[in-house]
Amino acid sequence: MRKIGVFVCWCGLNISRTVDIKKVVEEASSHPQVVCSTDYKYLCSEPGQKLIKEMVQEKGLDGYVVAACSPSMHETTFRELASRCDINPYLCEMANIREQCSWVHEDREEATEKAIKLVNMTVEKVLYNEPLYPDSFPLTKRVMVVGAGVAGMQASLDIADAGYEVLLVEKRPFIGGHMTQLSETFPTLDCAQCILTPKTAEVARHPRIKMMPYSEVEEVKGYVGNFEAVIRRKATFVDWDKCTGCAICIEKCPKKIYSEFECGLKEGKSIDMAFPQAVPFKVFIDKESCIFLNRGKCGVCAKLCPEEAIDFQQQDQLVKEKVGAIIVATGYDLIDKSELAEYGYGKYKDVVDGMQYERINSSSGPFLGVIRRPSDGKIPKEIVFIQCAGSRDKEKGKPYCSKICCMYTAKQARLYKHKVPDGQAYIFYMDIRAGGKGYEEFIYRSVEEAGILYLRGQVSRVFEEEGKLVVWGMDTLSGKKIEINADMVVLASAMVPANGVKELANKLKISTDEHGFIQEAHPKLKPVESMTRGVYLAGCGHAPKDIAESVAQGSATASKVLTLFSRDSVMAEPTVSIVRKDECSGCLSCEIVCPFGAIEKEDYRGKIIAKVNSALCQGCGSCAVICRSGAIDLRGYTNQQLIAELEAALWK
Amino acid sequence: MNNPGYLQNLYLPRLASIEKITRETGDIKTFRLAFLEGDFSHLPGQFVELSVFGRGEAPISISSYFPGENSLELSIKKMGKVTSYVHSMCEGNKVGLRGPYGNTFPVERIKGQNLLFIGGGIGLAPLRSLIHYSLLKRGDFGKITIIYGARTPTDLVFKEEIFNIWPSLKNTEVHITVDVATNSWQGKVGVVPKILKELNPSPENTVAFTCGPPIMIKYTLEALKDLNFPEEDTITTLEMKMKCGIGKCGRCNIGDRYICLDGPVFTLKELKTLPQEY
Amino acid sequence: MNSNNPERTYFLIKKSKVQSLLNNLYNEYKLFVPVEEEEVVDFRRYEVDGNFTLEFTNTLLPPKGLFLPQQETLFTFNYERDISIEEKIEVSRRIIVGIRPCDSKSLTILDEVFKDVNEDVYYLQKRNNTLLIGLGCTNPQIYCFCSSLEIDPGKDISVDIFLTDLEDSYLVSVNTERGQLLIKDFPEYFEKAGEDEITRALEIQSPAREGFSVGFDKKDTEVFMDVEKIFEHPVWEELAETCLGCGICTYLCSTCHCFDITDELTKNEGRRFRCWDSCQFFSFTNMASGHNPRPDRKERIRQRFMHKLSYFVSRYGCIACVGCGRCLKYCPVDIDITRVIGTITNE
Amino acid sequence: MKNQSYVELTNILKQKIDRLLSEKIVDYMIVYEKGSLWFKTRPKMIRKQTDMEKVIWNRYCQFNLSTFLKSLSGKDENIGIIAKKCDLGSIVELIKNNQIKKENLYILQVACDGVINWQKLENLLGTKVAKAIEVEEDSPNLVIKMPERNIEVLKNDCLPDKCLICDFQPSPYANDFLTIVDEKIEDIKEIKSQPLPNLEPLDNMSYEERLGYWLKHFSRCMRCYACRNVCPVCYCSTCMFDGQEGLWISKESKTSDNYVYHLTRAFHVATLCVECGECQRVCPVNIPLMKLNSKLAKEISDTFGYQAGLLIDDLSPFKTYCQEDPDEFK
Amino acid sequence: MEIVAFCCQWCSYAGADLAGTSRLKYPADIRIIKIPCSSRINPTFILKALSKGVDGVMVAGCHPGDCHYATGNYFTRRRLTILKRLLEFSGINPERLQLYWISAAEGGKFAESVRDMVSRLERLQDKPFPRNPGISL
Ligand SMILES: Cc1cc2nc3c(=O)[nH]c(=O)nc-3n(C[C@H](O)[C@H](O)[C@H](O)COP(=O)(O)OP(=O)(O)OC[C@H]3O[C@@H](n4cnc5c(N)ncnc54)[C@H](O)[C@@H]3O)c2cc1C
Ligand SMILES: Cc1cc2nc3c(=O)[nH]c(=O)nc-3n(C[C@H](O)[C@H](O)[C@H](O)COP(=O)(O)OP(=O)(O)OC[C@H]3O[C@@H](n4cnc5c(N)ncnc54)[C@H](O)[C@@H]3O)c2cc1C
Ligand code: SF4
Ligand code: SF4
Ligand code: SF4
Ligand code: SF4
Ligand code: SF4
Ligand code: SF4
Repeated sequence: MRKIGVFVCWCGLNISRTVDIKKVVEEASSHPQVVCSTDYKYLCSEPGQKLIKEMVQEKGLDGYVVAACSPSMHETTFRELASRCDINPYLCEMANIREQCSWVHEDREEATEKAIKLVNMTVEKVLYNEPLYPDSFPLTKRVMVVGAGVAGMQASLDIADAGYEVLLVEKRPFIGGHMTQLSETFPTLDCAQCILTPKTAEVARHPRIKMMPYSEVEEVKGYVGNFEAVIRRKATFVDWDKCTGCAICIEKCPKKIYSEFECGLKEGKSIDMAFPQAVPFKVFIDKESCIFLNRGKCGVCAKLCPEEAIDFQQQDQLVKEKVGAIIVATGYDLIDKSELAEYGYGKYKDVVDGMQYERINSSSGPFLGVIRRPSDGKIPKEIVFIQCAGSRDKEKGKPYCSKICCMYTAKQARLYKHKVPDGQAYIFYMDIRAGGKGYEEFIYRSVEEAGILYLRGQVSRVFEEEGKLVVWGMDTLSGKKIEINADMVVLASAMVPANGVKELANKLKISTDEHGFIQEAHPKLKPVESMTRGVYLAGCGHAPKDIAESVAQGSATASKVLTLFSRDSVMAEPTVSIVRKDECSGCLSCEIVCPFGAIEKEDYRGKIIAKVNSALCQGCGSCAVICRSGAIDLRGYTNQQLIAELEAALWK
Repeated sequence: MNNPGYLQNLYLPRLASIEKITRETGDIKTFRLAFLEGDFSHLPGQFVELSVFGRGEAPISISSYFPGENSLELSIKKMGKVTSYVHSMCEGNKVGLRGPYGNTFPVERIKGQNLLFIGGGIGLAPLRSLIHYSLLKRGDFGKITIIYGARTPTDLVFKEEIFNIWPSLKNTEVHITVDVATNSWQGKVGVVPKILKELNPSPENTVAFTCGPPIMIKYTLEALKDLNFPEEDTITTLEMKMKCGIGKCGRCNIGDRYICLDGPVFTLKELKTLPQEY
Repeated sequence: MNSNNPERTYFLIKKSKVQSLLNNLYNEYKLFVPVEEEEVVDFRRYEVDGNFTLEFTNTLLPPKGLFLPQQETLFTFNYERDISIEEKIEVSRRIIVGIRPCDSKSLTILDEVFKDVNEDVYYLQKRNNTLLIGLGCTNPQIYCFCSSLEIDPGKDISVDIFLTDLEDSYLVSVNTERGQLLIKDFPEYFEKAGEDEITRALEIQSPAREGFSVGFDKKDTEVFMDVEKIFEHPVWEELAETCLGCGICTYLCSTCHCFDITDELTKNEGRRFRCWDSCQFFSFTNMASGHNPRPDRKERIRQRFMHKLSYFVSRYGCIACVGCGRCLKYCPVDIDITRVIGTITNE
Repeated sequence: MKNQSYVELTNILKQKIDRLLSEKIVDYMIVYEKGSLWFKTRPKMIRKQTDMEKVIWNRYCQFNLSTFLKSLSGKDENIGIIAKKCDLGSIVELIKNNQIKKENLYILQVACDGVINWQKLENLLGTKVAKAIEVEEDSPNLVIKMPERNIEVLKNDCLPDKCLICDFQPSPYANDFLTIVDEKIEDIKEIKSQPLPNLEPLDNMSYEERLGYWLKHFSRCMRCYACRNVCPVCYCSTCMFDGQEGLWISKESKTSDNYVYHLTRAFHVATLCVECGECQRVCPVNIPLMKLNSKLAKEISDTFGYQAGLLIDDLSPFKTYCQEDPDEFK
Repeated sequence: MEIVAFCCQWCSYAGADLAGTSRLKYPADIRIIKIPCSSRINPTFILKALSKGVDGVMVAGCHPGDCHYATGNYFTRRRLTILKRLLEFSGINPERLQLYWISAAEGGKFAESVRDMVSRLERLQDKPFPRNPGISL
């Protein structure tokens, strides 16, 4: 078999403080197949890598073990180094003696003993590692962007501008996402519509962007470079080729409904356009409420439409599209009312969430930009903003910070003060998080603003008394109980992932974190990649963020996609399963358990046996375990390798 | 009754160290081994059981003949556990050896005759010990003809000897052929049996020795028959899976013969009496 | 492996004294006695006052395992600085009590193999150090056919001491000097046997020589020497259809002796051991190149019978079968050597 | 069943097979043939009608012939097979696992009221069994006619466990059900009041006793692998223990490795094992393998409500999952 | 004490890393083997480990529903549920095999699980599989 090198890293004091490096080096060298065993202060550093390279050449190593930090930190580093040393990168393995040894154990002797074991195990594994070579597949240079918020639009524009076709799938009938609902935006306080409209317009007229509003992803098959998506184009019951957006129908439609866009502050109609600047500039019928669709009567719109665009027969359409990459930019929703009951939200009309307030504040909103309270349209003179409504609250299962609330609350309070100069705004906060260019200054200005009172503390209850909303809180700085009689309460509600993202994630075979936000492949190094190759993520679907960040991430995914598209084929990870044909009995159990449909049938010497499509295989190894005979094995984690590792773990 | 140690333990290998490694082809290396202590003598055709401690043993033909030295050469093709491991070893490393085992080429009987060697691939290894032997005792033999072939030029073994040393010797002919030529290949192209037929050697006072892959042997034997080589002068070596090498473990038998004891060298005549199970 | 002593002597030992004798022997010897466990009788190490039985027909596993254990470490080695090897050879003095005539015959057959040309120290050392106390069969089991191989179930001169069951005592026939010495060491257990006991023993033994349900005429096996003819016989094809390739027949066979040699290594310490192998297994002859001269059940089952009835005979002059009936009894698909011989000779 | 019934059934069987072969409905038939001793039978493949006289059906046909189907995947031959009720389960499993196509199979189910395990019979009678001339059934007894006298034994004492719980009914997957109306199956059923061998004795042991129990048994195993080779649902073309020799367990039969082998074997047949009992029958060293098999079958049925060999469309619970599965883990 | 842990690389291995970066202390008896998914654990690995006399085998995977490969841990859950019963039946205390669901974010849970495993094993009355149960014959 092979000549193995062992390199033990001190990681400065991180490892050497608890692990007796010298002993580990010595023990490793007693392995008959370890022909070189040595240590260095920082192996990942330039000189460290040089040392490894020299040893490889001097001793003619076939593979090596780096005993250092977690492979998730530096496996790539050392595998790339291996390539540069003319060793197949898969003949390099790491023994994790930092995160799983020196950092978690205190007793020097114990830690040293464990480190020795871990090195032994890894050496034994490497003995059975096989050189692996990535496979390559053709690539469709077309991308699907799911979610046409500002993040999705930015990604689309960047990619389309670079010359590739983009399919922009949006579940709502208009593009722009939540930003379309905002009034002015921090930190510059420019009007959201003003900065957004040029973008939506650009998207709409871009020759390489195929907009698919009011559509949802039904199914995704395939793999990086070769996805096949089925998209459901939901019926709008309006022929959009004919509709001119004249809105006559809307006016006459007798059915009033809840307007999602206006967050219920204003009624919508069964046939409607979300807002007057919507792109596409078309109306659609709400299937649930339309009288005609439900009872077969009415049809006023159809009668009135000058273009005869109404088409009650319209059906959902399923379209198949081939794309090479997918960007998930599904954005956010705000936490559900029911979770904020202690603030009286949902119970009292004048307790509103941040988005409702944005609408109230918006000059195109229900009160045309005058701050009025929803219950009676009065201008609130005392207004309480409550930050962290739902966020950073373990009990609600949202222990995370929604990140933008400090900023938008400050923005909203300031806008309030601009519009109601004699009003008093109170802001309850836990602490202020204003990381971002110009953010601290922005907050500072609102704190300085007369009439905005920042109260550090939490609100325990909000209830109505004599037409006022009584807010009970606690000032944690002074330790005093506070009671405010307010006209209106604004909750900076927690951001949660958009509804339906979990299902979408399942279809795309990507994972979501415990809160339902889409999981990135690596929190630091691969923040815009998902776990599935060829699927990227941007915007608030990944985590709460503001517009600037969403846009930046949109552009980042675009750059990833463009990198992918810069080659004519995709390389696949070689750690996939493989069938030893002679040993396969053709029971096809593996086909049933493979979550990626990676097992195909193959005729081998007159017998049907299993075959792995290495482009689809993600290397989970389920098949290797259901297969009783071990005919299918997972490269990189073969039975042989794992057993070698296991046995070494049990050496006395 | 209690008599420990009165018998010699034939399962214990003697230690030897790797003196020199020559890479022959992509998967064949020749190892020159020297015993750490004790003498060693053998005759052409015999093999040893090579031990790599912890990985096992493999029977390997001795491919050299260095009388009086306690060293030998083994040419090993990388196949499985043991052979792969040996391939990763370096000069100075230690291995174990048992043997020599097996019968030998009939060196006495063939005195005074012409020798025709027909080898294919690694099959030249066992023949080489006899070639060494006959060249050392050059006076004992008549003309020596060596026909050797491999799949491609890079698969040829003992390149120095077959191209430079042997052809330069008196009354010694070397014909080299490959199945598939490369651009730079100047020599013969064609499978060994075909070249043999073209050369049309006379069976007169000649003994033919052949060794190589089964398919080559099959057609070579046919060709030799066509050339009227008598069965008793057509000599080959057999390969069977083997463990003990000393006729106990029971797996290398073909009919009532053990390859490790009665072989690996057989004349075609003897082969004919055995069941076709090899 | 007995120094021959032509003059046989006879003693008697009371059945009731046997345990006490065993307890005494225990101090000087490793004793192996038949023990019944889970309806199976096998030779086991005897401990003082331990269980044993002499009322059985045949042990499940043949006693070959006491000389060629199913697994046996040959030597250990260590890579620490330089390679060092330490051989492991069993040298203790041993006695096997209750070995049947067929099984003791199998040992003389195995001796041929392990003495031939190269002497196998592991086997022979144990063989030389082991005294055999045989036990005659009065009631052969239905699968027995030792008589077909000219083995006498009532008499065995190849063991050192031979016992014949006389209801409340055993007739002790001493065949060898080693046997004599043993008797001399423990005079208190043995009394001289009288003529009538010796004749009685003869009477008891005689019915044992009949009463066989299966068997063949030894002469019939001679056809197997015509390898060319038998080799392509259709019977192999037929047997291969049902044979499971399990190797029970070879593992349980008293004369099958094929083994494998394997190394085991943990870091820098290891050992080489041998363990039983079977010609019925695919891997037995499968070579590194992937070529297997006996790739199918047909070739393998043929090998088993041909080896016993033909190849072994031409090499060592005797059939490698002692008629113990184990293969017959335990073959899951009732493949029966006596029938195979019958099928071939009856044409 | 009376001796006469067996004779009649054998005749019906022969006629049927004759037709199947002559009309080329099957290329060959897997049947029972007489064994070397009167209480033994052996499996046999017949291709020619001239071999017909070898076909036999009697109370000693305990083999599960479906074992011989497992190596047939990929061969395009039509095969006929004689199957008892219990053998049908394993045929179903082979079909489910793509080892054989239903279309290529002709299943002749024969009426069966229990087969005799000759080891049990032999243990009851000792070696005398050889001398028997004939065996007749006199429900609930078997009458063994010896030269001098007759011996009676309770038939149930000679039956393998599986027969004690068998319902003898025709299986929906059999092509034919061959029977003669002789004794009513109901009557026979009543006799089988004996409770099943239970696993309780083990349940009452401590872990150490239990481990000791098994290790004692496993220490006898000589790894002949007959239990695996005979098992109809051990259909892997190369068993994992053979594939990469020495990888999973040493070639040496160490008790610890035997433990790994046996538990793995049991786990591998779990969800497939139809409790035909063949593995235990063939084990030369009497290891109670069925205890392991039955235990797993029971656990799987309790946990997932699944029984092997029952329905061709059922998916093995190990090949599927349910989000609401019991989760005893943290 | 000796515990072998199989950790899936996405969740529990990362969880173990997090325990490390958070400098949480736990007993050193544990040896982690990284596998891609808990569904890569062949029950025979576990049997093999136990038969060599380890005190316990810990298997850690993503929480049900959160498998990186979508469904892997559901299969594992089924297999190991049954395997535990088999172990119990064959005389090995099923406590010796534990399965934990640990996400990449749960460094604390990882450390806690190791402690839990160790303390469970310490409480056991019975011994692990004997180191040298000998060979047959
Ligand atoms: C009250 C409030 C005030 C804010 N004020 C500011 C501010 O002043 N300044 C600032 O920088 N940021 C502000 N933000 C943050 C800002 O709204 C976000 O950063 C930004 O909108 C994120 O854009 P996005 O594209 O990621 O998500 P979104 O805008 O949510 O867009 C996602 C799009 O994807 C669609 N979608 C979702 N699921 C699917 C699916 N399954 N299939 C197809 N389409 C789908 C949605 O319909 C939506 O159109 C504010 C946020 C709130 C709540
Ligand atoms: C008499 C004789 C001479 C040989 N001479 C040479 C030679 O000069 N050069 C060379 O490269 N090869 C030679 N071989 C073949 C060589 O023995 C096998 O290639 C080698 O045993 C493979 O061992 P392995 O451990 O690498 O393979 P594995 O597949 O791991 O085999 C395991 C074991 O099986 C046995 N085995 C497997 N294949 C064979 C085989 N073909 N022959 C015998 N035993 C086998 C060995 O004991 C081996 O250690 C010879 C074989 C024989 C019988
Ligand atoms: S599970 Fe194994 S044997 Fe079955 S089809 Fe898949 S690879 Fe082949
Ligand atoms: S490793 Fe996982 S993804 Fe790959 S083929 Fe097997 S089951 Fe499918
Ligand atoms: S015991 Fe029977 S089935 Fe098993 S290998 Fe021997 S002959 Fe074949
Ligand atoms: S279980 Fe018994 S009775 Fe039932 S069919 Fe099988 S053999 Fe016959
Ligand atoms: S049949 Fe019995 S002895 Fe043979 S492997 Fe199975 S359990 Fe072991
Ligand atoms: S494991 Fe045993 S009982 Fe179960 S199907 Fe196989 S042979 Fe029959």
